[in-house]
Amino acid sequence: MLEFMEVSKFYKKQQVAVKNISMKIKKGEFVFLVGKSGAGKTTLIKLLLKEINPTSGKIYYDGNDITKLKNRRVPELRRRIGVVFQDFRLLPKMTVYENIAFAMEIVGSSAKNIRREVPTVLSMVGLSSKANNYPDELAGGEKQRVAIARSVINKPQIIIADEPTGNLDPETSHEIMKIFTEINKRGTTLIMATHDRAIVDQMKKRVIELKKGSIIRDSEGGYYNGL
Amino acid sequence: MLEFMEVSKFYKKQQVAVKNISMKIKKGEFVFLVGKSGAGKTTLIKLLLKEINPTSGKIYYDGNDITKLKNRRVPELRRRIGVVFQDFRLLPKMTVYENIAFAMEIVGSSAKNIRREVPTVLSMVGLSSKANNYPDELAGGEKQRVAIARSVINKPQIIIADEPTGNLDPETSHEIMKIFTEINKRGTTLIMATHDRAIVDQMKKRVIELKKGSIIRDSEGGYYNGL
Amino acid sequence: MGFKKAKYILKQAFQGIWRNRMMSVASIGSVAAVLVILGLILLIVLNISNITLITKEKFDEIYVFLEEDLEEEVISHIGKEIRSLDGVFSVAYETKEYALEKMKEEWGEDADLLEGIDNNPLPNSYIIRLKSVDNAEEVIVKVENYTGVEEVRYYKDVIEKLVSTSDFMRTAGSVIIIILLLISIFIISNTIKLTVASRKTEIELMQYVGASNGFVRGPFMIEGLVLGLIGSFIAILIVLNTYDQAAVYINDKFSVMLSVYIVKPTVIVKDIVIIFITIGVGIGSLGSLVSIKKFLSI
Amino acid sequence: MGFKKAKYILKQAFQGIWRNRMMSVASIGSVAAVLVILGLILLIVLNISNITLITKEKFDEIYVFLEEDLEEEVISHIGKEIRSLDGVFSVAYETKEYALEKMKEEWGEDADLLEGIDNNPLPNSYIIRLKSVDNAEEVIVKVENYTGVEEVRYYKDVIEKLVSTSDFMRTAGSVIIIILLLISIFIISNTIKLTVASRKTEIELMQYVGASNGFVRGPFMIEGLVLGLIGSFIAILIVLNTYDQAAVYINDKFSVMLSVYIVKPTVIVKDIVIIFITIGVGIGSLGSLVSIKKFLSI
Ligand SMILES: Nc1ncnc2c1ncn2[C@@H]1O[C@H](COP(=O)(O)OP(=O)(O)OP(=O)(O)O)[C@@H](O)[C@H]1O
Ligand SMILES: Nc1ncnc2c1ncn2[C@@H]1O[C@H](COP(=O)(O)OP(=O)(O)OP(=O)(O)O)[C@@H](O)[C@H]1O
Ligand SMILES: [Mg+2]
Ligand SMILES: [Mg+2]
Repeated sequence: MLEFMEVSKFYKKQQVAVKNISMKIKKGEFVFLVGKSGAGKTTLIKLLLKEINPTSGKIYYDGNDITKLKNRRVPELRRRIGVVFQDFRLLPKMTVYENIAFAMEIVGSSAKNIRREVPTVLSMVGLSSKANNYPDELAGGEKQRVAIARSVINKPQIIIADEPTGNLDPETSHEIMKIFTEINKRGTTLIMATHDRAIVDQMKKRVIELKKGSIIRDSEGGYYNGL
Repeated sequence: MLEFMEVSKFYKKQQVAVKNISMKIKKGEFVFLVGKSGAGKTTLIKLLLKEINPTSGKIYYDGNDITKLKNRRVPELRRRIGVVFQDFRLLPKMTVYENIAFAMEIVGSSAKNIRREVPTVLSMVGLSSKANNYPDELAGGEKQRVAIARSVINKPQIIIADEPTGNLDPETSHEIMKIFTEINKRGTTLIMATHDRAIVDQMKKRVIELKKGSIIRDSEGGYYNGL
Repeated sequence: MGFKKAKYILKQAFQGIWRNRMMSVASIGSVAAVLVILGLILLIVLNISNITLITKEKFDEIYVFLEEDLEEEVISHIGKEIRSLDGVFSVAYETKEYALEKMKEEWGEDADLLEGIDNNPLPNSYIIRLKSVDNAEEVIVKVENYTGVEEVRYYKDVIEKLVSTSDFMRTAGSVIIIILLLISIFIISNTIKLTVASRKTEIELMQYVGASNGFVRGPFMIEGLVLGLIGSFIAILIVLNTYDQAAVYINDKFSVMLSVYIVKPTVIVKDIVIIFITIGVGIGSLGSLVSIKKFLSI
Repeated sequence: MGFKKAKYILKQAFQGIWRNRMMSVASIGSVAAVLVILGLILLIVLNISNITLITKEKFDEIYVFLEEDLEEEVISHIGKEIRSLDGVFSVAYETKEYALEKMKEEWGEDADLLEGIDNNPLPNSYIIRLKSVDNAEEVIVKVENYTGVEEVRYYKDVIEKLVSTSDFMRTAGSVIIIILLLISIFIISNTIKLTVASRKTEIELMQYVGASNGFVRGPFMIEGLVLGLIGSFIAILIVLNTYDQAAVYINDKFSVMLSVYIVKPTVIVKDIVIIFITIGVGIGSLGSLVSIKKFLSI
């Protein structure tokens, strides 16, 4: 359902972010993106969301080249993908509840659905008591869980999680991974960029490793550090 | 040099952040703060920087109660402490170089010193090539390393690092820990809030564990998970 | 656009205003302030034009001096002729005796001079008021040719002076109002731009999560509209109230001396309301839309 | 404050302006726009006052009519007496012959009426100009009592009307200018407030890292000052240029008709520059300081 074809992205000053990436991800897969800081994981995700456009190459999503997608159709694309951003990207002027409700509002969910779903997903990530807090009033790990809750609320076809456990203790990380695994089992494709060796090694899923913008490994049931 | 005496902090709506914390940290110590997400680690750090004031209790820094510190003396306090904030807090309109230079400018360093020190510390965290990038143009781990570089640049008496490896791959984390250990050996007190079990377990330093705002463990040479 | 989306956009707009209270108050204040200036100047220009106009009208009479010893019939015939002319608004007859009386009155203390005159040297005359000064030339030429008309006098100098003054006032006034209008629009859209720019991050975040342009733009447009509306409303209240009181005060204290009354507040209410609301709402919502466009990267 | 800190603050200020270009341009634009309005209105008020003043002066003469057949000596004695009075600006002597000539001239076509008069009924007279209208009463009372003075005439009505008109103009003008000034200050400080508010996060971040209040405030104050300065500079250029051209145009086209010239541009340059710079710089820097205070949590 997702295919990168010789995708490269250079920033000004000739900075290489990703170089000549080709990969296919099938529906329902669970893929870890690993690699050192600055290897290009977030860049790949931004390309997929059309937050940036590749310098060259094509990216197919469900058969359509999203690099050719018209600007006004971009929101549609984004709404079909649930994303946990590395920097959370919560709306600072909205409460936890409103942040998640917002994600439902933009896809046109009914008020009734919103009132039912938001509390459910909040309790799933253990934040029921923080529903009325603003992002500024949350601990780092709590913000991260709000972002996770928001990414799953619309039951998207793909969930992309960029370092979703960077601010979480091992125990909470484990809880979150259980949620992701559950969702993945129901057919949702999951792409997760992470530095958490314990999680990757334990899950034994497909691992794509980047180095300086290129794929240097793509192993099914792989570990964080090659093998 | 640092003492918390029965410090509590409640946010509005009766939310307990930390409760009845008493602890002493001596000059030159290396202390890990651990605990689940929302346990109160960042709150402790904010209290120490007088970003927030405790609901009750006293905090002594070098013998002075900082809860009684006059507002206009707060900057002095902060300049004596190097901090890696959990959310980095880089100035978005300044480049990497300028962000670090700024920290030196506010303590009154000479232009000559700034020109010498900034590149040194940037190469130490492996970001020489990103000196002229703006924070928006950095990978998550790169931002974190800028924050780390900024925290050490003024050779403060205390360095407080809130989750400084949350966005770093194990290898880079290891590098950073080496830097911190080195700095600590030269007499700088180090307080680090972290979820990184591998690091805590390997360093065998003092570990203070928080749970729901209270200290539930304070063990010298401890591990992430009790023992 | 469905009802649900409309409801959402309205909700968001009002939340946006509330969440950015400080900004909202500052924008509303600036919008109101600019419109107050515009309004005050508008009223001043209006009144100056009005005063000039009234003064002009006072002088705007054509004197038709008749030959001496005309038959009553001829005199009234001339009157009828004049009355039937195009552009004539009214015609009044003035006997030579009445004219002398008036002259004596006008001269006041200098009237002694007239005492020495035995024969009233003044003629009988018709006094014509025109519908418009533009008709003067035409009427004069015709009337001059009537038999029995000795001379036609028209205070051409004064009238021309007054006409040119009033033309000047009208031109200058319009120029000033147009300049002010443009500046007001500029300031208001600048204010809205500043208000929107301060929320750049918010706008970007919304887009990252997949909010369509309409979803982002809608609330901002309504916000701008509401800010503009409130601002113009405040301006309307201030301007009309100030003018009301100023009108009473000025008419009270100065009208006798200026021998002219200022334009009645009730006359201008509708125009002020329409102008202010149009500018406030128009610039508020359009300004938002244009400003936000910059941040709509997609 | 050391030289290093001053240098740093200046550098930061200019970087701040550059980094927030869009904002800076918007603020400068608004400051300039507001001052342009203020300036234009100021000039208009100034000119209207001026015209009223000039007109008033034209009428502001006291006529002292002398008795008939006075000795030359007595006449010149009276002249000296008058000259020596407090508040008298100038005195001119006018013979009865000259007065009649003048009268004939003024009456123009009506002068026929005067033909019938054989004896010149007009008196010799002194025409007094006062330093100020306030002295009129006093001077008149004194002069009336001189032997040889038949009558003292003063166009009290006209003068009073003109004085009250000019008082009114001055009052109204001052009120309008003060209102405009306040509104300008309000808008400019609002603009600066919006500019500062949009950088709340930046200010907080600086404080978190330990920047002292001076370090945060300094650059912002200078920024506000510079924005205000540039804004007022632009406004000065626009206003003076516009006025220069308008002056030429109006004097060209209308002065003959209005029989009054508008105030020379050179006369007002200094005042405009001082007023604008004061407001721009003052509100710019103070506005920044006040606005930023809200965000200086420590
Ligand atoms: N807007 C930009 N302009 C210039 N360079 C950029 C920009 N965004 C990213 N980069 C660079 O591209 C490279 C890849 O960044 P990316 O964010 O993809 O890394 P990453 O793998 O996500 O790293 P991390 O694990 O630290 O988040 C980095 O070196 C980064 O500095
Ligand atoms: N401004 C605030 N208003 C209300 N509650 C707050 C505020 N700031 C923090 N809290 C709450 O206080 C508790 C402690 O937060 P803190 O940031 O100290 O946690 P933490 O230990 O740093 O967690 P993490 O590991 O996730 O960063 C959390 O439950 C948080 O929601
Ligand atoms: Mg990344
Ligand atoms: Mg924390």
